[in-house]
Amino acid sequence: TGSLVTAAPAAELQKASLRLKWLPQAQFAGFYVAAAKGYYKAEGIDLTINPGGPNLLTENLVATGADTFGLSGGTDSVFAARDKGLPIVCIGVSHQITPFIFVTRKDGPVKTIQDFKGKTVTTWFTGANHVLNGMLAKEGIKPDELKIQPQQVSVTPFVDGSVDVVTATYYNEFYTIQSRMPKDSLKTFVAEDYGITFPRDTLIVAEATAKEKPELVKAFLRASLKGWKDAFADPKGAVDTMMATAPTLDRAQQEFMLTEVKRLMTSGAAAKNGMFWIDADAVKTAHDFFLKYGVISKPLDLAAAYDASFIQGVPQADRLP
Amino acid sequence: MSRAFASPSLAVQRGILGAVLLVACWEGAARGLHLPAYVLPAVSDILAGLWSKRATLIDAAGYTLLEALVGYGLGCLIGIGLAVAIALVPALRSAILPLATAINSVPVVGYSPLILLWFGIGVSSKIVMVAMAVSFTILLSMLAGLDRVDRRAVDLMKSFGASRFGVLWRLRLPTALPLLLAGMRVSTVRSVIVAIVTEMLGAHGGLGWVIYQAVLQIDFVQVWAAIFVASAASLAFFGLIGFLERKILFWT
Amino acid sequence: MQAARLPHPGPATEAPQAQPKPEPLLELRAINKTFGPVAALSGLQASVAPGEFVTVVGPSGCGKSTLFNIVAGLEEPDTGGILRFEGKSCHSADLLGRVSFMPQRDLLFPWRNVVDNAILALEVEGMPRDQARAKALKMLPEFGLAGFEKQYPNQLSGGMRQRVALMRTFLFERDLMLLDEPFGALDALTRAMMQRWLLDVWQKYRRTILFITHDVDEAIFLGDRVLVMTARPGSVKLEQVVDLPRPRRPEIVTSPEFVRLKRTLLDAIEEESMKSFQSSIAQEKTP
Amino acid sequence: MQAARLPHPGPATEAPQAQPKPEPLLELRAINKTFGPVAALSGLQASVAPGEFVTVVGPSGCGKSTLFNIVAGLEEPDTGGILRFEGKSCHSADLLGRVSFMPQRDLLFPWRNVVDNAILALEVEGMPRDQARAKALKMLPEFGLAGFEKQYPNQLSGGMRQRVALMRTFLFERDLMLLDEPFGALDALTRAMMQRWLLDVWQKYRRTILFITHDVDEAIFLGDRVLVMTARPGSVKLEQVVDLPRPRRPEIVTSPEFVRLKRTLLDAIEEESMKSFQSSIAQEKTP
Amino acid sequence: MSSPVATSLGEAGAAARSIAMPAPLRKLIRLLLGLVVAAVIWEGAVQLFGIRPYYLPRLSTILMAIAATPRAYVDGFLRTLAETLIGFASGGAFGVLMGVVFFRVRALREMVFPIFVVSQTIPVIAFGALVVLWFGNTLLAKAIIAFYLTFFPVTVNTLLGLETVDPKQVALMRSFGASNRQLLLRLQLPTALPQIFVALRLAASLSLVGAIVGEWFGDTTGLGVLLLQAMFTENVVAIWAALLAAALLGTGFYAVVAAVERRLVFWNAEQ
Ligand SMILES: Nc1ncnc2c1ncn2[C@@H]1O[C@H](COP(=O)(O)OP(=O)(O)OP(=O)(O)O)[C@@H](O)[C@H]1O
Ligand SMILES: Nc1ncnc2c1ncn2[C@@H]1O[C@H](COP(=O)(O)OP(=O)(O)OP(=O)(O)O)[C@@H](O)[C@H]1O
Ligand SMILES: Cc1ncc(C[n+]2csc(CCO)c2C)c(N)n1
Ligand SMILES: [Mg+2]
Ligand SMILES: [Mg+2]
Repeated sequence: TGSLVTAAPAAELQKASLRLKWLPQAQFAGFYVAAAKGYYKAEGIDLTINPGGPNLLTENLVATGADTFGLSGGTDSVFAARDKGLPIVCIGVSHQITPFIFVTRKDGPVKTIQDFKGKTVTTWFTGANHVLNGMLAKEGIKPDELKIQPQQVSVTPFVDGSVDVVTATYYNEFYTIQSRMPKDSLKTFVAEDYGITFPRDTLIVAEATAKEKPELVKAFLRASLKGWKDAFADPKGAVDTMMATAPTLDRAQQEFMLTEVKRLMTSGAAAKNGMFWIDADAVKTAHDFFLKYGVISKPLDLAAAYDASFIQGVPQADRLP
Repeated sequence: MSRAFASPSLAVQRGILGAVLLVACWEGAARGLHLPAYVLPAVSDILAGLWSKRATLIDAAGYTLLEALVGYGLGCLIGIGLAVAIALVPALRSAILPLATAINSVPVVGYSPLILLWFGIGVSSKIVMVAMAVSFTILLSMLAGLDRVDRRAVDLMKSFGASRFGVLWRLRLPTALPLLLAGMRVSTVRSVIVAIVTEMLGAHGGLGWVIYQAVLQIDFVQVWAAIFVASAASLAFFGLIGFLERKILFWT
Repeated sequence: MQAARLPHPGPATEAPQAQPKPEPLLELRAINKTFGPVAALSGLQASVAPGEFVTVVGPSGCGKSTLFNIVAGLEEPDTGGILRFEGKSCHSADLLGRVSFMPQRDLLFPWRNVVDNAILALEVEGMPRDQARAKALKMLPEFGLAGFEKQYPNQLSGGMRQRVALMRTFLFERDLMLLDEPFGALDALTRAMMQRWLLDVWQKYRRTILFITHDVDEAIFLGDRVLVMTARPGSVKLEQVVDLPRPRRPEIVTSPEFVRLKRTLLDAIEEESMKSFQSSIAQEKTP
Repeated sequence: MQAARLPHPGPATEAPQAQPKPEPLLELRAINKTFGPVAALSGLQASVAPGEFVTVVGPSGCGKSTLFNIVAGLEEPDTGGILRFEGKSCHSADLLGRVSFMPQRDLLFPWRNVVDNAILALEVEGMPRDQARAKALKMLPEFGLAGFEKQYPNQLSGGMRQRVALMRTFLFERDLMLLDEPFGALDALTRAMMQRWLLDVWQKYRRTILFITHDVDEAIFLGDRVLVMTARPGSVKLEQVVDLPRPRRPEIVTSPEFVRLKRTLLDAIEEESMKSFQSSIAQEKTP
Repeated sequence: MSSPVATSLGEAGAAARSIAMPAPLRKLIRLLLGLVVAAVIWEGAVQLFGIRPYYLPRLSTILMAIAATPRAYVDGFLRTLAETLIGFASGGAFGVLMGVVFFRVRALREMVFPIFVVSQTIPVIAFGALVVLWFGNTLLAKAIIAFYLTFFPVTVNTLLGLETVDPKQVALMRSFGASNRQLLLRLQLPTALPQIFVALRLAASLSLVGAIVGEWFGDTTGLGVLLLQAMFTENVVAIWAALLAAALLGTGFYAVVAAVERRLVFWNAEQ
């Protein structure tokens, strides 16, 4: 990562790492752009970006101090971690609205969510299942009325027709499905249409970091925001940065992903308050929702779990894309 | 004589002592250093967790063992079948063996993406993966066993007028048995591990699935409980084949 | 003394000695065998009468085992030679299954007990197991193996293993038996026991035997005739009739006639073995 | 003829025969050795004079190797017996490294070539490799191994392997050499060559040799004296002085004196071997 | 191998062989020929049977994908190779060491060996996250996983090999007055070497497994990363590309270990 901006004196650089929730892709473009352009260095941070993986848990790595910052699963995993006593704090929320949608074929038997009954629905048991359960509950459908199965890596079972409803992220699986099926042959079910919002991709730090190094946290947020702003301002350049990091990625897909991610990151409360904004209402709704569905065992101290002071400390102008 | 008589029980005592020491150190470290569960849970907590989740864990172990056993059986059949085919039709050797070695040089986990894409995340992909891993080991050990036969013994059989099949049945197969069974014993643990690894990449159930879910739910006590169960299941499978091996190979 | 614990195979009869030979059972003429560049046998000539006990000695590597392999049907000689069995000219392969062959080592199968090792050839022939076993069980006492039928080879001494291998060969009832150094792996004393015992069994069953050995004492003690082979490429250098009376007592080895025969044979062998020893030293560098 | 390709170790001198013995090099008295319930040696008595070639015969399992292990320092005899070496009473362990020992099989290390196998003992003693190799290279021709120094054991014939093993034993220069059936694994003809060659080398180096064999011909051909051991528990049954002139020619084995000695020894051995053979048959059922 | 005293026939044989071509070159040519045939069959079969690229892409497509981003594959190859080598070397060394220690100290062996056995029934992937937790996102963490997979077979085979030492050879060495150290270095380890190499060949494959699986725990470069990336983006061509690279690494490393074995354990191969 070459730096375009003259960095602060090397001696003052503070080592830190960011653990992502997944492998490098445009979903995380802003961080890579910030690193590539030396924004972290300019803030005095020597940042290493560590990818995630299928069997890694960002919350755990941040809680134990193995990593300084984490882009973790989402509000659900932050609550779950707090519930289990992991000393982490959320300092920002990336995807302001639910990134998952439930996809079916237009000409198929599923016209409304009521038609899910008796059908085969696949979903990830890593968070998306809660959204599905919430949507079904809103419609008065019990989960055992349909066949809910773990969703595999591949969307082929859906494309082949052996699955009626498949879960997708806007930015990833939805792209794959669209590239393998005729245009306009798909119908989607969106969580927000059923009154559910499920913010995902949360930035977290350990409680100790939040308490002892608030400046570091703020500096990290400032640099990251700059990176994201640049990424959205110059999507081509951002995708270039990603392709340099992971050259085997599919460029067209990364460009699509960045567009979608921009929408997710700037929707909802972020439209007004800027990126990584922590929307207390959305968090509270999510909390009540998880409590109701047993994802967490007891009510949590929301103020301790979500510390909006850091993101609020960044001037609003710097937060807006 | 007297030493040989005394040592088995002593060996067992030492084995138990070793296990006790390990558990004590583990427990001591976890409790003494107040390690949180997400770093290393105490053994007592793991056992308690194992007990409280026993129904789920036994179900999962059954699921995994089913995949492992079916894959193992299939793998053994394929491996033995190919080896016997090569023994009967030597021309097949130069066709099958290089291909088998080349395929075998890639770690089985490397194939998991393809196998998952081809066979889905159900039971069948695990069975295929296990069968693949097992069949290569079996093929190679069985071939080594079949080739180990004494040429003079083959001549002896031929001088009795035995056919190629007669030589195979009465001489080559029994000669190959020790190596085959050794390969089968080693493959037991591998079959369970491969099943679990594949489950962790996507499954409907099984210990690997439990471990994967438990990691995401930050339930490390359950992760370790599942590991304990997996280890016990592997050992039991290993012990079973080892027992059969000793029964069958009475002459060694 | 000789029968102290060994079985006695019935009243010993006098062996026929140097009678005018009837139609030979086996006849070899101008047999050659080359392995690539190596000529193992060259112009070998020999014949064996029915009921005869012929011993073969010769330097290491002179082609004795090759000769046996040809007669056992395992190896085809080079074209041009003549191979006659029971009066009929034939190919080597025709003899597969028609000659009972005992290789240099006992080659017992460790997963078969004494009886099942003994009946191996019968099983291959297609005889039902029960019948074969019954047949073998009756023979056990004669081979000094009574009560050992359920033992496995690893529970037997070297001498007993050789007896099981011999029993396997005897049960494969063919007119000609080929024994390739059957006692080579035994220590000298056990070996002496086995020699005496073999003579007893042979005199009872009266099979024709062709017997390879390295030990001149053994060749004389057992044979009606001793064939001395030349160094490689092997052919018959000397045919020595052994005109010692039968049954032969162990003391015979120090009798003057025995010593005289031994001298003759040793001289012939010495000549050949020096040849092969020298060439082997020269060749050992290219193993 | 005997030296045709074999090296000739200088002018052969006449061996001292049955002289009034000087102070013995090795003396054993009332040696017992039991392994748990098995008594291997019982009341064994023997002595060996410097420069003497003593051969030992006896039934299998009578304790010959056990005797050697005691003298080589590898096995302590039961208390009570007397073990004297070079006139001084000592424990078995004191003899470790003081006696050169050649076990039954050649035990060459397959990863070492001829020279490096030969210098093994010197290396263990701490001699620098180069020096040891130079020393061994000078000895090669005498052992019929000239030009073979870089060969590995699997490239050698059985006879050559034995010569390398013997060279290793000779290079470990100790007053007493123990050879445990060094030619047991060789075929009879190679064996005869090796015997003659060993006599030549021995007469040049004049070491004291204690030599185990199963072969009575070999025991007489080589030894100044033959010890016949009893069946287990082993002790010395008969000490037979061999009053044959040296150097001994191969023809000697058919000479009347040789045959007379052989008869005497065979009778003694026969008696013992029948004992051990019977007890072994009785025991084989409980391996 | 060539002989100064060869018979004329022997020389003729040797001459015939040398006219044909030196053995290694002949082997290489046969190998290349085999590869070409396999490639043609692959390419042809996909075209002929119209196999959907989703199940099996054409070989040429895969090779072109590699050629499009060669750096990614070269970097991944080198990184995985480094992890494999470190894991193999450390696992091999530790395995031999433990084999010797267990051989020497029976009590320790009886105490620890069963634990080693049990440890090998634990799938690495189950505690890969812990390794990252304890050792971070480092080369070391991957190497440790490779190490964990490799040391055990080496220990077992070292022990087996040491136990096959002929007690008569030990007696011989001791009769020369050899110390324990001399006994180990001059007799016991060389005797065990063939058996150790059987395990090392296995370890060559296992260390690669360890490196690849280790990379599934949040690494940035390596063939395992490429494989995972491809798997989760459903990029079948990229999966095959990573597989081919892994196959090259696996076969190559295995061949090197086998070649070293042939060189060091020459006395076993020539039987
Ligand atoms: N299949 C074969 N291929 C090549 N050469 C062979 C083959 N069989 C035997 N020979 C060679 O033929 C020669 C004779 O071998 P053979 O085994 O018949 O000797 P032998 O007299 O039985 O020796 P020994 O007394 O050592 O058993 C030897 O030089 C041997 O190397
Ligand atoms: N370490 C031991 N433990 C138990 N028994 C032993 C041991 N060493 C030897 N024996 C027994 O002591 C007896 C004598 O054995 P030894 O090896 O000395 O006989 P041997 O005369 O050399 O026999 P062979 O001629 O077969 O080599 C045998 O019965 C043997 O089983
Ligand atoms: C086994 C497994 N299956 C599905 C997902 C979910 N997932 C796959 S790619 C992707 C987009 C990147 O965030 C998401 C959410 C997972 N993480 N692990
Ligand atoms: Mg032979
Ligand atoms: Mg002995």
